[in-house]
Amino acid sequence: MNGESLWSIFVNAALVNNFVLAYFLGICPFLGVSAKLETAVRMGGAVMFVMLVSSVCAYGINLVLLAIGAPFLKLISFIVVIASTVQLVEMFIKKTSPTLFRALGIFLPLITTNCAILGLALFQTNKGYDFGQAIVYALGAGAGFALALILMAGVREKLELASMPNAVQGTAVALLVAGILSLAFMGFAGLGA
Amino acid sequence: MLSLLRRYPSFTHGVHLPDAKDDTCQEAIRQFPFAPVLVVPLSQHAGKPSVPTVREGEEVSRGQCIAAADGFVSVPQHAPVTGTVRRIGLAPSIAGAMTPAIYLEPYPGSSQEVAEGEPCNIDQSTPDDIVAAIQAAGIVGLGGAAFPTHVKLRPPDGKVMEVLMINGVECEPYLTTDHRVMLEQTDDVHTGIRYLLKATGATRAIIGIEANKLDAVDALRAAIPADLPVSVEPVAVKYPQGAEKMLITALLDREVPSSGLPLDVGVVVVNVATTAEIGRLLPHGRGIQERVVTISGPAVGRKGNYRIPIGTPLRFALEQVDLSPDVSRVFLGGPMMGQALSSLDIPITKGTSGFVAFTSAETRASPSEQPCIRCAYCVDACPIHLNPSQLGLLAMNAEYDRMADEFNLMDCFECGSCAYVCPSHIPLVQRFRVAKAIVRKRRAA
Amino acid sequence: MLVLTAVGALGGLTLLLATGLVLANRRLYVEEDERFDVVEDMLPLSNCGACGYPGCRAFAEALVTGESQPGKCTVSTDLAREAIAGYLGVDVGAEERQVVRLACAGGSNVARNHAHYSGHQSCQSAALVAGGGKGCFWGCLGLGDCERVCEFDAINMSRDSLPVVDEELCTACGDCIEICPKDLFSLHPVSHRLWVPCSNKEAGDELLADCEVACTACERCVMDAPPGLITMRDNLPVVNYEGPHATTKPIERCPTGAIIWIEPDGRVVKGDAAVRVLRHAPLPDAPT
Amino acid sequence: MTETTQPARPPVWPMYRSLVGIGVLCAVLIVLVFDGTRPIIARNRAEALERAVFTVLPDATRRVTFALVDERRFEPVTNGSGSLLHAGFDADDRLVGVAVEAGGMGYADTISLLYGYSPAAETIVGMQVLTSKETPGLGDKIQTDEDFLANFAALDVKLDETGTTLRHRIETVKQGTKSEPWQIDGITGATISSEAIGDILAASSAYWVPLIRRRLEDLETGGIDAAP
Amino acid sequence: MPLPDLPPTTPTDEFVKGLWRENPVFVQVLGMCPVLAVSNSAVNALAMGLATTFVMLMSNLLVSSLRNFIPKQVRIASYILIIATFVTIVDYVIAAISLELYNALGAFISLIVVNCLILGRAEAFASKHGIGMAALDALGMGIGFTVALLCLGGVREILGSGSLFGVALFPEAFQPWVVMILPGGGFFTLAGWLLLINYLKERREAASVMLQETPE
Amino acid sequence: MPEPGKTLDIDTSPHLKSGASVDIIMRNVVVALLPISVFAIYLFGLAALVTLIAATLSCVLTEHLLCRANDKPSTVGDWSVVVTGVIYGLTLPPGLPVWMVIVGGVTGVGLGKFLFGGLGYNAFNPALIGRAFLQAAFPVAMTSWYAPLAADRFVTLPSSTLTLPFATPVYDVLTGPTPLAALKFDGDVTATGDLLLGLTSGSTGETGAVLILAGGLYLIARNMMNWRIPAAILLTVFVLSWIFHRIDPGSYPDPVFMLFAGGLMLGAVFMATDMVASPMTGLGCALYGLLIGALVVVIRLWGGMPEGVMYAILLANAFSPHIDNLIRPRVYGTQRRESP
Ligand SMILES: Cc1cc2nc3c(=O)[nH]c(=O)nc-3n(C[C@H](O)[C@H](O)[C@H](O)COP(=O)(O)O)c2cc1C
Ligand SMILES: Cc1cc2nc3c(=O)[nH]c(=O)nc-3n(C[C@H](O)[C@H](O)[C@H](O)COP(=O)(O)O)c2cc1C
Ligand SMILES: Cc1cc2nc3c(=O)[nH]c(=O)nc-3n(C[C@H](O)[C@H](O)[C@H](O)COP(=O)(O)O)c2cc1C
Ligand SMILES: Cc1cc2nc3c(=O)[nH]c(=O)nc-3n(C[C@H](O)[C@H](O)[C@H](O)CO)c2cc1C
Ligand code: SF4
Ligand code: SF4
Ligand code: SF4
Ligand code: SF4
Ligand code: FES
Repeated sequence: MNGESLWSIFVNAALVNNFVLAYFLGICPFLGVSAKLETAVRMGGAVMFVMLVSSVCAYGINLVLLAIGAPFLKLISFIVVIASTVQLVEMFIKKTSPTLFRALGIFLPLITTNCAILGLALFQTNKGYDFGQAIVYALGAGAGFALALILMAGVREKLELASMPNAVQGTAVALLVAGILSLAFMGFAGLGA
Repeated sequence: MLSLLRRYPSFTHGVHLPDAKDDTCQEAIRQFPFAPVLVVPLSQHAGKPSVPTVREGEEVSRGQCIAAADGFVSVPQHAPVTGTVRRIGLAPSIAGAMTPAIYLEPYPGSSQEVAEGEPCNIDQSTPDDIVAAIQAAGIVGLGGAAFPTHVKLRPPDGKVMEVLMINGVECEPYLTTDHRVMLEQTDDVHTGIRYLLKATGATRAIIGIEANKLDAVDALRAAIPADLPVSVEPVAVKYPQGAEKMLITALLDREVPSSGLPLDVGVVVVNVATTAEIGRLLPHGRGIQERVVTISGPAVGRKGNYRIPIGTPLRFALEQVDLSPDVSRVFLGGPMMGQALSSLDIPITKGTSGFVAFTSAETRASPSEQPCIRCAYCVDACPIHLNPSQLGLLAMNAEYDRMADEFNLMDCFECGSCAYVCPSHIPLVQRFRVAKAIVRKRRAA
Repeated sequence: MLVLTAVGALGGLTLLLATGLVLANRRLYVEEDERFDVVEDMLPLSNCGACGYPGCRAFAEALVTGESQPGKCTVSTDLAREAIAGYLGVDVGAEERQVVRLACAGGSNVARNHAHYSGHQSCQSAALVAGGGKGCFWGCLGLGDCERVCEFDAINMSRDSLPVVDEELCTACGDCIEICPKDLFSLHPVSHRLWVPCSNKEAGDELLADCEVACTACERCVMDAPPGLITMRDNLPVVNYEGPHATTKPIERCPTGAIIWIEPDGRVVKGDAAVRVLRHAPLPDAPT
Repeated sequence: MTETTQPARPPVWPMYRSLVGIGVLCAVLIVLVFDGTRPIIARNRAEALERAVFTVLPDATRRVTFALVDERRFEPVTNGSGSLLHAGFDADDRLVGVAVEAGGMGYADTISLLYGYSPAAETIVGMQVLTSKETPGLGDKIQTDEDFLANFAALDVKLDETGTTLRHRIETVKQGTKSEPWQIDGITGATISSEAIGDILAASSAYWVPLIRRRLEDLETGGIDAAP
Repeated sequence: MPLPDLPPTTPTDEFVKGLWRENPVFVQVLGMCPVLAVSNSAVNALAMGLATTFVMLMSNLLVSSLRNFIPKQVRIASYILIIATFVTIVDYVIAAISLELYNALGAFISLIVVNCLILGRAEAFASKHGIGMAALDALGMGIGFTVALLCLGGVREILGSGSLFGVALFPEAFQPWVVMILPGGGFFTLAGWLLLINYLKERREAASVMLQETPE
Repeated sequence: MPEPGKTLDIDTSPHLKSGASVDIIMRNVVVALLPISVFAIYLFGLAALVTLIAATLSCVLTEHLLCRANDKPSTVGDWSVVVTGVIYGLTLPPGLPVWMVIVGGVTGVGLGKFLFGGLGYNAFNPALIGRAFLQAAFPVAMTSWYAPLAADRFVTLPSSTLTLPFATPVYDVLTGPTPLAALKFDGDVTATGDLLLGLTSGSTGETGAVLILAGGLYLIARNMMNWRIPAAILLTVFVLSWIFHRIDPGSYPDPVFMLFAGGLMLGAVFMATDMVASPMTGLGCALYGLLIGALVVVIRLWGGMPEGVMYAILLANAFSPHIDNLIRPRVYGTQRRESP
C-alpha cells in the first residue's frame, strides 16, 4: 500500500527523520546512556535489536487485531507483547550466553518500555508498511538511534574534561549538544526523497 | 628539499631548538682549582648510597676510596682531593633534601698527586673482571641519569648484547661537555670502547653524534684503531636525539619496547663521557674524582668547559666563572631537562654535565597558562608518539589512572618537547611528572 | 459482541503473559539478597572508600554478609549507623573515629623559602622542582593540593598557607594522604591528643633560621614524659600511643612548640616555654 | 523482613488472578470508551472529510465515496479501505467532480493531500493539504499561501488522443514564471515543498484521470443509486 | 521496605513536591519525549499536560487500590496494562473532542504509555501508598509536568510563532524564529530552562553560604 | 655572584619555550582573513562591511560580557573570538538584518563556546553554530542573496540590513540565487569564469576562492593550519563529483563547479580547520576531511538543500572525538594497537 522504496525508508528513518533528533523519541535513554562511549555503543546495538523484534511483533499483532476486528486494542497489545517478548529474549540470552548478556542484555529492560520502541510500532502500522518495509524501517530507525547516541557520547566524553560553568553541567549540556546535533542533522533534509 | 633534511638518520617527531652551543664548544677543557671545602655526597648515583670507610678527622689522599659500594647496584666514592675529613653529615642535594655527605678540607700544600691503583689489564681480564673494575672505579652514567654503568653491562641470562652504542649526541642546548671530551680524549674513548666491548661481548660499537659536531665525528673516525669494530655515525640535529630510545631508532631502526630496556633489542647505550672516563681510569686502576662540566648561559661571565673535582660546591664554582649578580635561575643540566636549583650550596656530583645560568632579563614573566586549543603541536612533537594534549586534560581532571592505563603515561620520558611547543603554555611535563609520581604511589600501594 | 472480542483477546493475552511470567520465574529465579539494596540505600552513597571497600554497594554487601560493621563507615551519621545495625540486627562495631593530622606547623609566617617557585601552583608540581624551594625540605609547601582534593571540605588553608583540618568534617578517606607530596598527613584516632606537628629530620638550633617552630631535637619532651612514652627517631620525637598517652607533661618545656596537645574541640595547646609567634606576614625568602 | 525469606517458587494463582483480572477489567473499560466515542469520532472524521471534499470541489453539496474494484470498476462504499475516491454532486445530483487523495515525500515528511478533478472542464479545480510536517512559516505556505493555492483553481489535466496519458504532465515552475495552464507557480523559499505538491499531483493525476474518464458512468450512475 | 529515617510526610508535602522540589521535568528530567515533542505551542503543551495528568491520576488510583492484590512478580506487567488502558481511553476522548488537536498531538498521546514518569510514579509511589496519597502525588506531579510543559510551550510559541495560545502577540511584521518550533529549538529551550534553574539554585546556595559566614 | 639576599627562581623544565602562543596564531588567522574581507566589501559594498562589523562586534562583546558576568577575566585578549566573529560574518549573506547577525553571534559564542567552557572546549565550531541557528531560525532571510557589484553598493545600504529588531526583512532590490541554488532549483549553470573570479552572489566571504586559498597557504606556511584537512576535503569533493559527472553529466555538475561554488573553499580552508573541533592526528585529519567532502557531495547532489558545507562540518565535528579515539598514533615501542 505504501510505495516508498526500501532505500528511501531507511535513509528517512535513520537520518532525515532521526527518531531522537527529529521525532523526540527515546530521549530518556538518549540522555541517560550517552555519557560513556562504551555503554552508548552497546546500548545502540541493543536498541537496534529490540526495534527489530518489536517491528516483527507489531506487524503480527496488527494482522491479528485486524482479523478479529479489535483495532482499539492496538496500543495495549503492542506494549504488552513487545515488553514481554523482549523480556523473554532477555532471559533467554541470560541463560544461553552470559557474554552477550553482559554486553547487550542489561540494557534490554531499560529499552522495552520506551517511546522509541512503541513509536516505531505505531508509525510502521500508521504508514501501512508491508513486512519487508517494516523491517527496513526498524533497521533504519535503530541505526539512526545508535548513530545519534554514539555521536552524543563522543562529544560528551570530550566535554567531560572541559571546564564548563557549573550550571551547564549534567543534563543541560547534554540537551545543548542534542540541539546542536539536531541542527546538524537538518542537513540531511530531503535526502530520502 | 626533503632529501636535504633527510641526510642524517633520525627518529620521527621531536623539535628543533636553538642550540646555543657556540659560546663554549670552542673552549678547551680547563682544570679547576680546589674549593676550601669539598662535599662528597654518598648518593650520587641511582641505587643504594655508598658506606663511608673513613672517619671524621681522618686524612685521605686524592683518588683514595672513601666510601664503599653497598651491594651490586651501588658504587664507591673516591676522594677528590688530598686532605682531611672534616665531618660526615647532611648536605643539601639537587632535589632540595639533605643527604649524607663527606666533607673534605684540602691540604693547601699537597701536590694533589692522584693515587695509582691496581690497573685493569684488558688482555688478561675476564668480562666479569672488567665489570668489577668499572664498579670499583665508581663509574656511573655521566650523561645525566647517573645509573651505575657496570649494572648495565651485566645482561640477565638469555639476553645477548649485540651492539654497544656510544651516545655522543648531546642534544641539549648550551651543553658541550661531550663535544669537548670527544675532541680532546679521542683515545680514551676508543680505549673505553675496548673495555666495554669485552665486558659486554658486543660485536661492534657505534658512536652516534649529532651532525652539528662534525669535527668530533672526524676526530673520532681518524683515531679508530685498526682492530676495533667501531663506526662513527652522524645523526640529525633534533631534540631529543640523545635519548637512548631515539638514538637506537635512528641508528638501528629498532624500537625499544614500551617499559623495556635497550637490552631487549640487543643494545647497550653508554654516554661518550662515561666511555672516555672508563678508558682514562681503568688502565690506572683509579677511581672517578673529577668530571668535565659545561658552565654556560647568559649569566655566566667566563663560559667554558672545566674539569672540576667532584664535591666542589656550586657556589665556589660559579664564583670562579664570574656569575652575574643579576642571576635569577640556575639549571643543572641543559635547559630542556635540567633541574632548577633552589640553592647554590649543592656540590657538583658525578651526574653533573653542566650548569646554565639565566639572568632576570631572560626570565620574563612566564606567560599564563591557557586552555589547550588542540593545535596538535605537542602531538607532532612527542618522540614517543603520545598525545600530550589528552594527557594534559586528563591530568587537569586528576584522572591519573586513565592516563596510565589508556594513554601510556608511563612511557613519557619527560623530554619536554611538548611543553616547549605548546602555544597555550601548558606545563605539560610537570603535570605528567606529578601524574607519574601518583601512579607510582598507587601502584606501590 | 465487541466486549466479548475484547475480553477474549485481552484475557487470552494476559493469560499468556501470566504463564510466561510464571514459567520464567520458575526457571530463572535468582536469589539475591534484597537487603543489599536496603542497606545501600541507608549508606551515604558518597563512595569514598574509607570503609576499605570499593564503593558503598560493596560495603553494603559486606555488611549484610557480616564481613564488616556499620561503624566502619566514617561518613555516615551515628543515627544512620545505628539504623543499619538495627536493621541487620548486629552490633554497630564502632571503631574509634579517625581523622588526619598534619605533621607540620611551618606556615609562611614562621618558615622561610630559599627559592621562589614560580611554576604551576600545586604542591605536587612544586615538590618536583628542587623540593619546592622551602627552607625546610620536609615542610608543607602551602599550595593547597590537600584542600582541593578533599571532597568533604574538611581542609582549609589558613592565612599562613597551612592546611587546617576540621576534625568534624574529616571522614578519614585518605585522599589528602595520597596527594601530599611531602607525606605530611597520617590517620589517627581522635583520642590521640599528643602530637608532633613537625617532620624535620635535622637537629640543632640552626634549623630555627628556616622554621621558627621546628623540632630541634633537644629531647626535653623525652625527659619530661613518663618513661617509654616518647622516643627519638630521625631527630623527631615519636609518641608511643600503645600505652597511656593522655598527658600534657611532654609539651611543657618544648622551646618551639613542636610537640602539642590537641583539645577535643580542635584547639591547639602549646607548652608555656614555646615561642609565641604573633606575626602574620609571610617571612621573606632567604638563601642560606 | 518478609521479602528476604521469599520462597524460591512464586505463587501461581495470584499471578494469574491479578493479571487476567486486570486484563479483563481493562478490556471492558476500553470497549466502553471506544463504543461511546466511536460515533462521535466517525462523525468528526466524516465532517472533516466532507469539508475537505467541498473545499476542493467548490460546487459540490453531496459526497459519495467510491472504491476501485478489480482495478477496473468503481463501486460506492460506506467505509472501505484501499484506493478511495470521493465523488461530489451538486444539488441536482449531477456529478461536479471527483476528489482524490494523494501523498508523497515533501521537505520534512510525507505530505498527504486531497484534490478535486472536474471531468467536465478536464482540470483540477481545488487542492487541500490534509497532513504535512513542512516547516512552519516556510514549507507550510503550501497550505496558507493564497497565491499558491490559486494555482489549483484550474490546472490543466487534459488527456491526449490515446485517452490513456495526460497531454502535459503537471510541473512546478519558479515563482512568477508560470506560462502554461498545466504549470504550478512555485513558492520562493519553499521550492522543495511546492515542487513536492506538483510531483504528487502529477503522479496521482497521471494514474487516476485516465481511469476516471474511462469509467465516468460508474461514478455518475453509482452516485444516484447509492444516494440515501 | 520502610526506611528507618524516612522523614514523615504530610498530604500537602506529597502534593507540593511535584511542583518544584521533585518537578518531573526540571528536576527529575523524566518523560522528556512528549515534553520536547508537543511543546511547540502552548495549546498542545496544555493538552498533553492534562492528558498525562489524567492518565497518571487514574493509574495511580487503580494501582494504589489494587496494590495488595498484585503479586510482586507481575507488578510491572499489570501497571503497563492499566496505564495502556487509560491512554487508549484518553486517545479516543481527545479524538472525540477535537480532531484538530488529536492530529496536532499525533502519536504522542499513545506514547504516554511509555512515559517513564507514569510508570515511575506507579512503581515508586502508588504501589506503596494509600489511595488518597497516591491521588495527591499524581496531581502534584501532573500539575508540575503540565506547568513545565507550558513553560516550554510558551517560550517556543512566543518566539517561534509570535503568539501565545494562538493569539498573536506582536505586530504583523514580527519575524518568527522558526528554529524554536523545530526539534533543535525544543532541546535548546529545555536546556535554557534547566540552565536558568541551576543558575538560580547556585545563586541561592551561594547566598546562604554567605549568610552563614557573615556573623564571624 | 648573586647579590646578597637574592633568591633563585625555580620552575619546572623545559626552561625554554618556542615562541608560539595562542594569540599570535589567532592574529595570523585574522590577517589571513583580511584579503577575503576586503574583497567581500568590494563585491557587496556597505552591506558586507556592516555585516562583518556587526558579526565581529557581537561575538567579541558576547564573550567579554559573559566572562565579566561570571567573574572571570575576559578572554577576548586571546583573539580567538575575533577569528570566530570574522569567520562568522564571512558566512552570512550580505545584507542580513543586523539584528539577526547579532542573534547569531550571541548564540554562536554564548551557546557554542562559552557554555562548553570557552576556548578549547567547544566541541563544535562556534561560528557555524551561530550560522546554523540562524539558518534554522530565519531560513528565508538566510537564503536571500544580493547580486555582487551593484552600482550603488558603496553609497546605500540594502533595506534589509537595517530592519527593525525582530521584524521581518523587506527586500527592495531584486535578489538573485547563488550558483548552487541556481543549479539545484533552476538548472542554471554559472559561468566558470565568474565562479573563479568570485563574481557571483553568495555569502559575504565565500566567493573569493583564490583569496581564500592564498590565506590558507599563508597559514599553512606558518604552521598554523593543518593542510591535510583542506586537502582531503577538496580532493574528496573533486574526485567524487568527477566520478558522478562522468556517469551522468546531465544531472551532476562538473567537479570544478563543485569546488568553486558555494562555501566549500571557505569552509574547507578556514572552518573545517578549526583545531578545537577537529581531530589531532594526521591520519585523523585526512579521514575527517574525507568525511566532510563526502557529506558535502551527498547533500549537494541528493539532499534538499543546495549547499551542505555547514552541516557537513558540524556533523564531522561530532565525529571528531571518535576519529581521535580510533586513530591514535602508535606509541613508540608498542605493538600496533587494535582499535578499541
Ligand atoms: C632496575 C634497572 C635495571 C637496569 N638495567 C639495565 C640493563 O640491564 N641494561 C641497560 O642498558 N640499562 C639498564 N638500566 C638503565 C636504563 O636503561 C637507562 O640507562 C637509565 O634508566 C637511564 O636512561 P635515560 O637517561 O635514557 O633515561 C637499568 C635501570 C634500572 C632502573
Ligand atoms: C630526553 C632525553 C635526552 C637525552 N639526551 C642525552 C644526550 O644528549 N646525551 C647523552 O649522553 N644522554 C642523553 N640522554 C640519556 C640517554 O638516554 C642514556 O641514558 C644515556 O646515554 C646512557 O648513558 P650513561 O648511562 O652513560 O649516561 C637523554 C635522555 C633523555 C630521556
Ligand atoms: C530550517 C529550515 C527549514 C526548511 N524548511 C523547508 C520547507 O519546509 N520547505 C521547503 O521547500 N524548503 C525548506 N527549507 C529549504 C530552504 O529554504 C531552501 O533553500 C529553499 O527551499 C529553496 O530556496 P529558494 O526557493 O529560495 O531557491 C528549509 C530550510 C531550513 C534551513
Ligand atoms: C586555522 C583556524 C581556523 C579557525 N576556524 C574557526 C572557525 O571556523 N570558527 C570559529 O569559531 N573559530 C575558528 N578559529 C578560531 C578558534 O579556534 C575558535 O575561536 C575556537 O573554536 C573557540 O574555542 C580558527 C582558528 C584557526 C587557527
Ligand atoms: S615530555 Fe613526555 S609527552 Fe611530552 S613530548 Fe616528551 S615524552 Fe612526549
Ligand atoms: S600544544 Fe598545547 S595547546 Fe596544542 S594541543 Fe598540545 S597541549 Fe593543546
Ligand atoms: S599538606 Fe601537603 S598537600 Fe597540603 S598544602 Fe601542604 S604540602 Fe600541599
Ligand atoms: S621544621 Fe617542621 S614545622 Fe617547620 S616547616 Fe619543617 S616540618 Fe614544618
Ligand atoms: S519519555 Fe522517556 S524515553 Fe520517551
